[in-house]
Amino acid sequence: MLTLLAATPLVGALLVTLLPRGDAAAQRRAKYVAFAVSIVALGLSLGLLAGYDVESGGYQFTVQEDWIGQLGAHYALGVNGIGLTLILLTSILTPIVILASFNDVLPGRRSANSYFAWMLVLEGLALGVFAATDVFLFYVLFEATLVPIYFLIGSYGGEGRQRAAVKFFIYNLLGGLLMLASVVGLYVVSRDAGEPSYLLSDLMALDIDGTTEKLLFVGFFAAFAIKAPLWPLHTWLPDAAKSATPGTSVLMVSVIDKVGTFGMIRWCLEIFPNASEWASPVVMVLAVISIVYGALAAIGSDDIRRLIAYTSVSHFGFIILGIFAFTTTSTAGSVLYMFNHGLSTAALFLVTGVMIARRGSASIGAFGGVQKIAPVLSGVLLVAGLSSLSLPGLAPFVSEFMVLAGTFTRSIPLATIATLGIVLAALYILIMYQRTMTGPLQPQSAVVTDLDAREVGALAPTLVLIIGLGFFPQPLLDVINPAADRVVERVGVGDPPPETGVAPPSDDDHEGGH
Amino acid sequence: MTTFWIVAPLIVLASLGLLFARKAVHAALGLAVVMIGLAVLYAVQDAPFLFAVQIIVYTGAIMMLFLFVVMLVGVDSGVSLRETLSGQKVAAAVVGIGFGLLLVLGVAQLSLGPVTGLAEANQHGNVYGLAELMFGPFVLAFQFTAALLVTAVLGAMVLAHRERLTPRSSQAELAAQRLRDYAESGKHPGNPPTPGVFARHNAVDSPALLPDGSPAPGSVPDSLVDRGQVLDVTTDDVDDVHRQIGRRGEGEDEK
Amino acid sequence: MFDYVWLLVAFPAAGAALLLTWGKESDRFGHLIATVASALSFVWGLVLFIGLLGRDGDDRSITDSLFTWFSSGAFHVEMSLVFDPLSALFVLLITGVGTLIHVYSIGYMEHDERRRRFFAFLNLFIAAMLTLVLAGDYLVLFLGWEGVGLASYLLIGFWQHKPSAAAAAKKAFVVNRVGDLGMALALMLMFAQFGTTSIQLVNDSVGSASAGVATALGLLLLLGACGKSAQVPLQSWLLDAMEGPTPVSALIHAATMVTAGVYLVVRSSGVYDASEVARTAVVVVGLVTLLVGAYIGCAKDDIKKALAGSTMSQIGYMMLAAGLGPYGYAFAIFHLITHGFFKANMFLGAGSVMHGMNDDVDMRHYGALRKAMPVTFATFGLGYLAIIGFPGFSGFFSKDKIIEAALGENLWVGLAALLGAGVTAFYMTRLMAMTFFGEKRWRDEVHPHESPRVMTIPLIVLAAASVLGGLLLLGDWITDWLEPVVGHTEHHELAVPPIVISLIVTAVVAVGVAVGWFTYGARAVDDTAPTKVSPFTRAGRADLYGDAINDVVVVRPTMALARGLEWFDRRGLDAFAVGVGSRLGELAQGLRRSQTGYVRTYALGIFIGALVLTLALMAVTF
Amino acid sequence: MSSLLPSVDLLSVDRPPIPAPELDYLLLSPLLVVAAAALIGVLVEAFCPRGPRFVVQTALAGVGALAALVLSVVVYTELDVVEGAVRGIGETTGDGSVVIDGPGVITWMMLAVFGLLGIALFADRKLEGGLSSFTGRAADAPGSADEAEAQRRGVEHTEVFPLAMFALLGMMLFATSNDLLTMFVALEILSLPLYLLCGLARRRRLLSQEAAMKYFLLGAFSSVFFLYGAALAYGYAGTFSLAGIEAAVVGRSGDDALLLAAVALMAVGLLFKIGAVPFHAWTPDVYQGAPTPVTAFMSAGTKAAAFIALMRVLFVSFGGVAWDWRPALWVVAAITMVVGSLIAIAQSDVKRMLAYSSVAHAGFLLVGVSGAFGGNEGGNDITSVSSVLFYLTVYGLASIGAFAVVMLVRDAGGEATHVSRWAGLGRDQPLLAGSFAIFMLSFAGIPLTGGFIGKWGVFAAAWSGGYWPLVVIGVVTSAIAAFFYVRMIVVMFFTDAEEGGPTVAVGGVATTVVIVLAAVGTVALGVLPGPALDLVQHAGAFVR
Amino acid sequence: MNEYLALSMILFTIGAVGVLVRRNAIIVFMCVELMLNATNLALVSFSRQHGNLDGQLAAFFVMVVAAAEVVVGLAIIVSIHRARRSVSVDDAHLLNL
Repeated sequence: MLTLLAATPLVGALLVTLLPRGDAAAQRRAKYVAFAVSIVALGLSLGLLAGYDVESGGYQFTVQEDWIGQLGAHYALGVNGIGLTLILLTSILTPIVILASFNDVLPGRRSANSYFAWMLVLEGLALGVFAATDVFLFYVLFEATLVPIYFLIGSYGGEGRQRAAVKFFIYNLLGGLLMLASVVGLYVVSRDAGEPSYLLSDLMALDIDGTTEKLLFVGFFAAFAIKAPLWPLHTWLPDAAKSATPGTSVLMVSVIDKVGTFGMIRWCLEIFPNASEWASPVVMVLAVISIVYGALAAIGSDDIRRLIAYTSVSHFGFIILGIFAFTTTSTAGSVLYMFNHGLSTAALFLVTGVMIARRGSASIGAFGGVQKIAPVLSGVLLVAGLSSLSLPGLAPFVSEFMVLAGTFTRSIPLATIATLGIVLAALYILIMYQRTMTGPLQPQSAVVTDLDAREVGALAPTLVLIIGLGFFPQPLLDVINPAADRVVERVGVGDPPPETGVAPPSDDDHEGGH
Repeated sequence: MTTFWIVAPLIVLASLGLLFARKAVHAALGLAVVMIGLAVLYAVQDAPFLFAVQIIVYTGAIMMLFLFVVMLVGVDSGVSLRETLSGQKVAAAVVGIGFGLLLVLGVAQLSLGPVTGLAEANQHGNVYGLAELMFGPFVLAFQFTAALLVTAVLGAMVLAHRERLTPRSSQAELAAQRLRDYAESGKHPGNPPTPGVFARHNAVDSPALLPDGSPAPGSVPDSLVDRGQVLDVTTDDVDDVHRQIGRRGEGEDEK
Repeated sequence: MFDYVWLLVAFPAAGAALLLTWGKESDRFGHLIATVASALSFVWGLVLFIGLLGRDGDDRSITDSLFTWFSSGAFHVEMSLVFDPLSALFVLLITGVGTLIHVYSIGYMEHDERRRRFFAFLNLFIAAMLTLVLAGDYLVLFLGWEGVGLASYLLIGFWQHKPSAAAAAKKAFVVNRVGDLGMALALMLMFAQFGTTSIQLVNDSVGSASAGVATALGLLLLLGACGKSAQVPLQSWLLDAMEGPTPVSALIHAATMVTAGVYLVVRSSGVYDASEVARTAVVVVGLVTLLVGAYIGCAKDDIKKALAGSTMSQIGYMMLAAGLGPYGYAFAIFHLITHGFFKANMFLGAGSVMHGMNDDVDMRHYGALRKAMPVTFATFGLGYLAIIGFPGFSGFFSKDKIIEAALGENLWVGLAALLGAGVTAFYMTRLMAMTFFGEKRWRDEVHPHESPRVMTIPLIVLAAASVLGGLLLLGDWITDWLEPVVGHTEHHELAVPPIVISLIVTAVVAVGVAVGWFTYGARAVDDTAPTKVSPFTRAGRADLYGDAINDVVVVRPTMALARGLEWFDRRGLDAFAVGVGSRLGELAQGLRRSQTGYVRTYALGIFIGALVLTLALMAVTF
Repeated sequence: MSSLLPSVDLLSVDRPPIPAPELDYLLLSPLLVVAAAALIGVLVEAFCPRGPRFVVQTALAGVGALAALVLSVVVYTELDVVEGAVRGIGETTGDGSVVIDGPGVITWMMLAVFGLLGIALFADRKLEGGLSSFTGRAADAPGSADEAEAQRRGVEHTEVFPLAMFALLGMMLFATSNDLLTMFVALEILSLPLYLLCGLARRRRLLSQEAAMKYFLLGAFSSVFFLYGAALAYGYAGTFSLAGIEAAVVGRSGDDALLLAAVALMAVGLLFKIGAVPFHAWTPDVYQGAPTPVTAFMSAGTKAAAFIALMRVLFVSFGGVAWDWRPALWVVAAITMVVGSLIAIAQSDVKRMLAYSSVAHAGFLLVGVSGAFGGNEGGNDITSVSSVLFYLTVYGLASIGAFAVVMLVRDAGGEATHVSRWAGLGRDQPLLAGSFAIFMLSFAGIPLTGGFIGKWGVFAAAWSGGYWPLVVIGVVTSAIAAFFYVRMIVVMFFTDAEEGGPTVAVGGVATTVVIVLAAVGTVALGVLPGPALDLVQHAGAFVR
Repeated sequence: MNEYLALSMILFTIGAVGVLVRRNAIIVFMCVELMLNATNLALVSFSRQHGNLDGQLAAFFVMVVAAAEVVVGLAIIVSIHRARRSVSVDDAHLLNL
């Protein structure tokens, strides 16, 4: 099932590549095929969700085949609640991105076939990454995702794309290679303990010597921190986002960067619980710095795409903070945050992408009063923006609050500083909105026409999900909670009990009204 | 031992010639001295076969090859004496001295224990001993050395041998060509043959021969004609000349 | 019946959703849908209220848990609504005043092409506000809290083409967010401390926590309240918020939303009961705002800003009362309700005036409008009497009670409150005089006229409420009604009987009115504001430099920091990362030069390598 | 002084006959067949008319290499397990001078494949208008009328095929020599033909000759160091046999200084061949100047042979003093990686870039060697030997493939090796550029290419040996190194072609096949390396 | 015994230095030959030290190898001389950077 899911986009990519190229009709056909493939993948992952037994939790749909026996590498897939959430995110966002990217203007006379093929490749690899339960397989796919993004930025992006692509690649590769060192070390550790194996389950059973564990942890964490991205390793992101097409940015920030935070939970916490605990003070401080720094830098940005990138730095700070607070609430909140951030950032990138494409400039100053001529666009931007600033009632709020509340039980000062992020978030979103959408219509932004039906169609699902999950996040949380529980249990810090006990809210209270 | 102390300084001095001799020839001679000196030391060290080989192969063949090339490229071929790389000499000297000291002080001072001597190994004779090794443990090395030698030959061929692509034109052909050119474009056919052209001798008294083999008039100084000292040219001679230098020319003539 | 409390929220919410997603064809009747939705809510609220009346005093709190909002680990949040005496009052106030304002807006916004959206936002506001007051969990309250903030943002900035409106909207939101910081932290603290954010549970168990926790909670909640209720130091947004259409100012920035802070404090009575420090802080905040608002109200020529200053001041009273603890909670709510009536009335009246004056807000351009707009004048006059505390009018009772309680708590606090009453009388008199009395100072092109029926009827209804609001105090009904929720304790015995205090208050008010009248009513008013004024006036006009202080202390440093950081990120951090790369590149170029092309250099390299390698290996033995 | 009169010795009669050495011809058959192919090639050169000579030589060399491959496989299956301290397979022959063991035979296979691919590139005559990449007549002065005439007449040096086969022979022997003397001879056998081949480029002949001279002088220089080291080792142990030296080392029967000096000096010669810093300087010049097919063959083959020889010497003979030489090798590995990667960044010529890349890869390979990890009890571990073998395979494939692509990207002046000339290649020739990208990604060690598994292997070996800091240096350098591989992709795919950009010549079938094979191999070894890993692991340790 | 070794090392070093300082390719090459000879001396000496002929045989092989090397080397030098009319190693530095 998982194999089929991951293979679908990859096969689709091949198909799209092989389709005839050239004239507009051929390009259109390629787009439709790509979209159809991504819809099929979405269907499959919904099937996955339907088939997932929430009650029993744990890893399901597991597949395990020997791959490279000598290395202890397996072709092992499986999803738990966390992986499932991110798989859903990936397969929801891809069709949206493809649909939204239909009319992207590609530089030179590059063909749409490869553009969409790369997107599908990226989707396939991302699905694989989230499903991998073998470190080696994960690593391979993790690194392999660099290639499609590299091409998506470098080949199809805007100004400065080559530089940004190289920077992206080298930066992330550096992280990946540090992780490689740890992956290698893990092999040695596991081999010395008996048969080499990269299976998550086998690695969890290992008793790793303290220093070694820290060493290995650092390698993994470095890769994920760059990917996530965590301050001060984030500087590749604004450039990459600035030069990429909106669709690429969405896939990169909303999906692939999640691999970083996902990896922290799946690998750092699960395999190196002691080292994770050892590192958590530093990581949490860095995360808080990310939150505030990213928000401030976003406020100071003039380029809309850089701004969104910085907001993501800030949001990723929250996610990482939640993960390393080691409470069920914050961990589950972080996972939910990954999903929500994916949605809201996707909406932001896509809607600003439309603006930027029509205006031909990404500078905030190049807009003004757009609301007057493009009310729908402006409304979508506002909702997306509000979700980014975690307005209650929109999806990210719940997750952000869970993260903060969980963190608060761990460290009051850090949680307090992190909370500053919500004020700053209001600033960066509203300043951007104010300067682009409100005020008298600037003549130069009169070219920005309102969203057309296709664009609305692409964006509507994200908005519906953002609002829906704002009020009804519990179904998703039900999927996430058991996995989050297990992770926290694994780290072994445990949820701190309330300082002052209250009579535990009895069931009567909950169902009182009904 | 005495031999060593006599020969060794000579060797070192000669080898220094490689460093300081201005001319390649001098350096080569220095090297030759070194080699001969070494040959002596081989002999002293119970290596009569090597002694011989050193003299024959090294000094005899290899050094000759060197000298030959030195002559080929010109004894004085201009390698300027000005050092082009700054600091190269100093660096080389420093590193060299360091390296030499390291080896000599670090390695050569060690105690190797008593010298076993080659009496036993040479009991059936030095050459036999060597042969035993060469056709024993080192037979493969010995055999594959052939590859080395073939390679060397092949290399020399590739780099130095110039396969003729076109047959060499005979003088007759050249002359005919000249006249054809004259007929067609009026290009001056050049001076008439000087003495000795197409003749068996280069001496002034042998007249130049015309393409048909007859003596070219005026190719011998008049004074000699007057004295009757002109070499007689017979048809045989012409045939000889044809045979030697212009077979095809002759064929064409016949046509 | 009480299972359907959620319908209260659902009606306006559905209205908002409908109007926002429905296309242009709904432009014609969209406002009606919204009004009906609001009215339905009101009617349903009334029904529920009556149902509540029919219950015993101890049985008047109904919790309606809709669904689990989210639950993870120890954190469990129910989407629960609580209908109890306190929220019931608010429901009626909100839906009642709200519906009237909907009606009023039909006329007021008639010519606005985006009227449908305006009504959608109004409905959104009603829904959010109801969520706020009905919430059974602090987090749900926070949902409403932010919801009203959003509605406020949208409505202040409704005329987005005006940069000032857009800026004001943003400012309101951001300043509120600062308050939310406190709220959010309070919520986290609750979770960490009690493992729940249920209002009921937190307030029940806060007593058993340490005093520090209660104080911290109280102060954090107060910060939130300050933001929403425009209390010092987060007051600055309210005056700018007058950029919004006047009905908005009436509904949100006078009657309902801005009082949410008071509601929060009262709702968290358990917390404040447990912390003396927190209560004192509330009192101080209320007192300061009371005076600051009044001061500003005296200096403004913009009718809406003058009213806004007044609003701040009046909410200061409420906060003050709430800060008195069980002595004052009920009076805070009482004043809140009466204020809701008369201030909404006056704002709508101001709107009516503006409507007649081509949206001119400068009172110096008014004068003698009493004849041109008789209904407006009459209703406004009744509101005026209510706010200055003219005996018998609702404001008289509610303000009197607060001053009384304040005096009972602390003489100086009481005196300051008393002073505030005088100043209120002064600036309201000034406002009345400048607007309705004196010589007409209109511009020539302006032809003041009375507003249409659809606008005046709400005015009349609200005027009536302003007059009659005091009835709630009859037989201490309001304190008894609220007692199950907030408890009530009579304040300390005063040195003088209450009637004496009432007289003193009335006297002070009279002085205020007199000063106001003789300054502005009896004398001609310049139609342009005098520029040579005392520093005090100048300070008042500049909102006591609140914006300037914010600007210097917060805004500019933040923006500078933001720009600096952004610059640092590109030129510092990123340049460092890139710089490492380019340094490597330079290093590479340098190393590349080692490749000279001279074979002897290479040989030297080999020789050196040999030497070093040998040396290194042999060093092991030496 | 009696020995000065050898006649006395020669006359004595009571000498026992010298027994014929025992040679296992089956085990030696791959060597012999290559040697035979080379020698027959020489005869062909002498007796075959010019017309069919090129084809005959190509076929001969190809068949020779192919036969070597097949025979190597056969030999491999014949090897017996040797239980020692560590498991190995194989045996010695020729009185112990050659050892046919697992690693050695696998190297043979590898070399035979590289030889085949190299021969295929040698044989491409489509690129130069019906002529090979080699100069028609090396004896002609560059730019002379004679040269033009030779060019016009289509004269060619078909000697390159026997020379290549000799080089191949040398490499194969080098990898399986079991005594230092044989090793030295093998070193020279592999070097001399390469010196010659380097000087035979058809275009840019001055550069080519210069490359030959540099390679020759430095090669001779460094091989003397090796030889001197071997002499010192002999002085230490009294024997040239690797196993004999090992015994001496283990017994510490000599003087340490002598031993260590021997290790150091031998290392100089070997490190020179693999191109480790600071003995690397010849690499870029030679790689750039040599005819590209030669560069391709040499880069893959020499490195493979030299690495196996290096490890054989270090592990077999000097394993007992590993603690002494490992730190030094450690440092060399680190410097090699860093310097190679760094200078590569600054290159603007594709061939030079690939040369520095080969230096960097030597560093990565040395990481695997420095770990000197021979495996645990279990036996099925990734050891230094197996990881280096695997790495050499993937590096060699990618390297030959990359140089083959270089051959095809041409403009009027021959190969267009300046990086900027490659702009837009990906758009015009997606498959060609795609293959090159695969090679680059493999070099960079991106997963799903063989290069990744290779890197993983050497790092695993180093870490197993306890050298994790070296692994960290390795990965960081990999990131630096990735920069220029990635830059090639940028140039090819993301940059628009400049006016008059390079035209891609349609290479002969042979070159295309080489590129395809290399690309397929590179990907296959990345996706399913299992069988190959099995092979290299089964090879076990070196047999004495 | 040690003195032979020392002589060999001195010669070896002189040869190495010669490679570094001489610019005439032929002389450079002669220096390499000197180094080879130095090696041979060491081999022969060690041979006597250890009492086996391996060293001597090695020296013999070295001579053979040297002969082949000389042929190839001189051929290369000659061909370069033919192209450039120069045997200076410094003149050949077109390949750099």
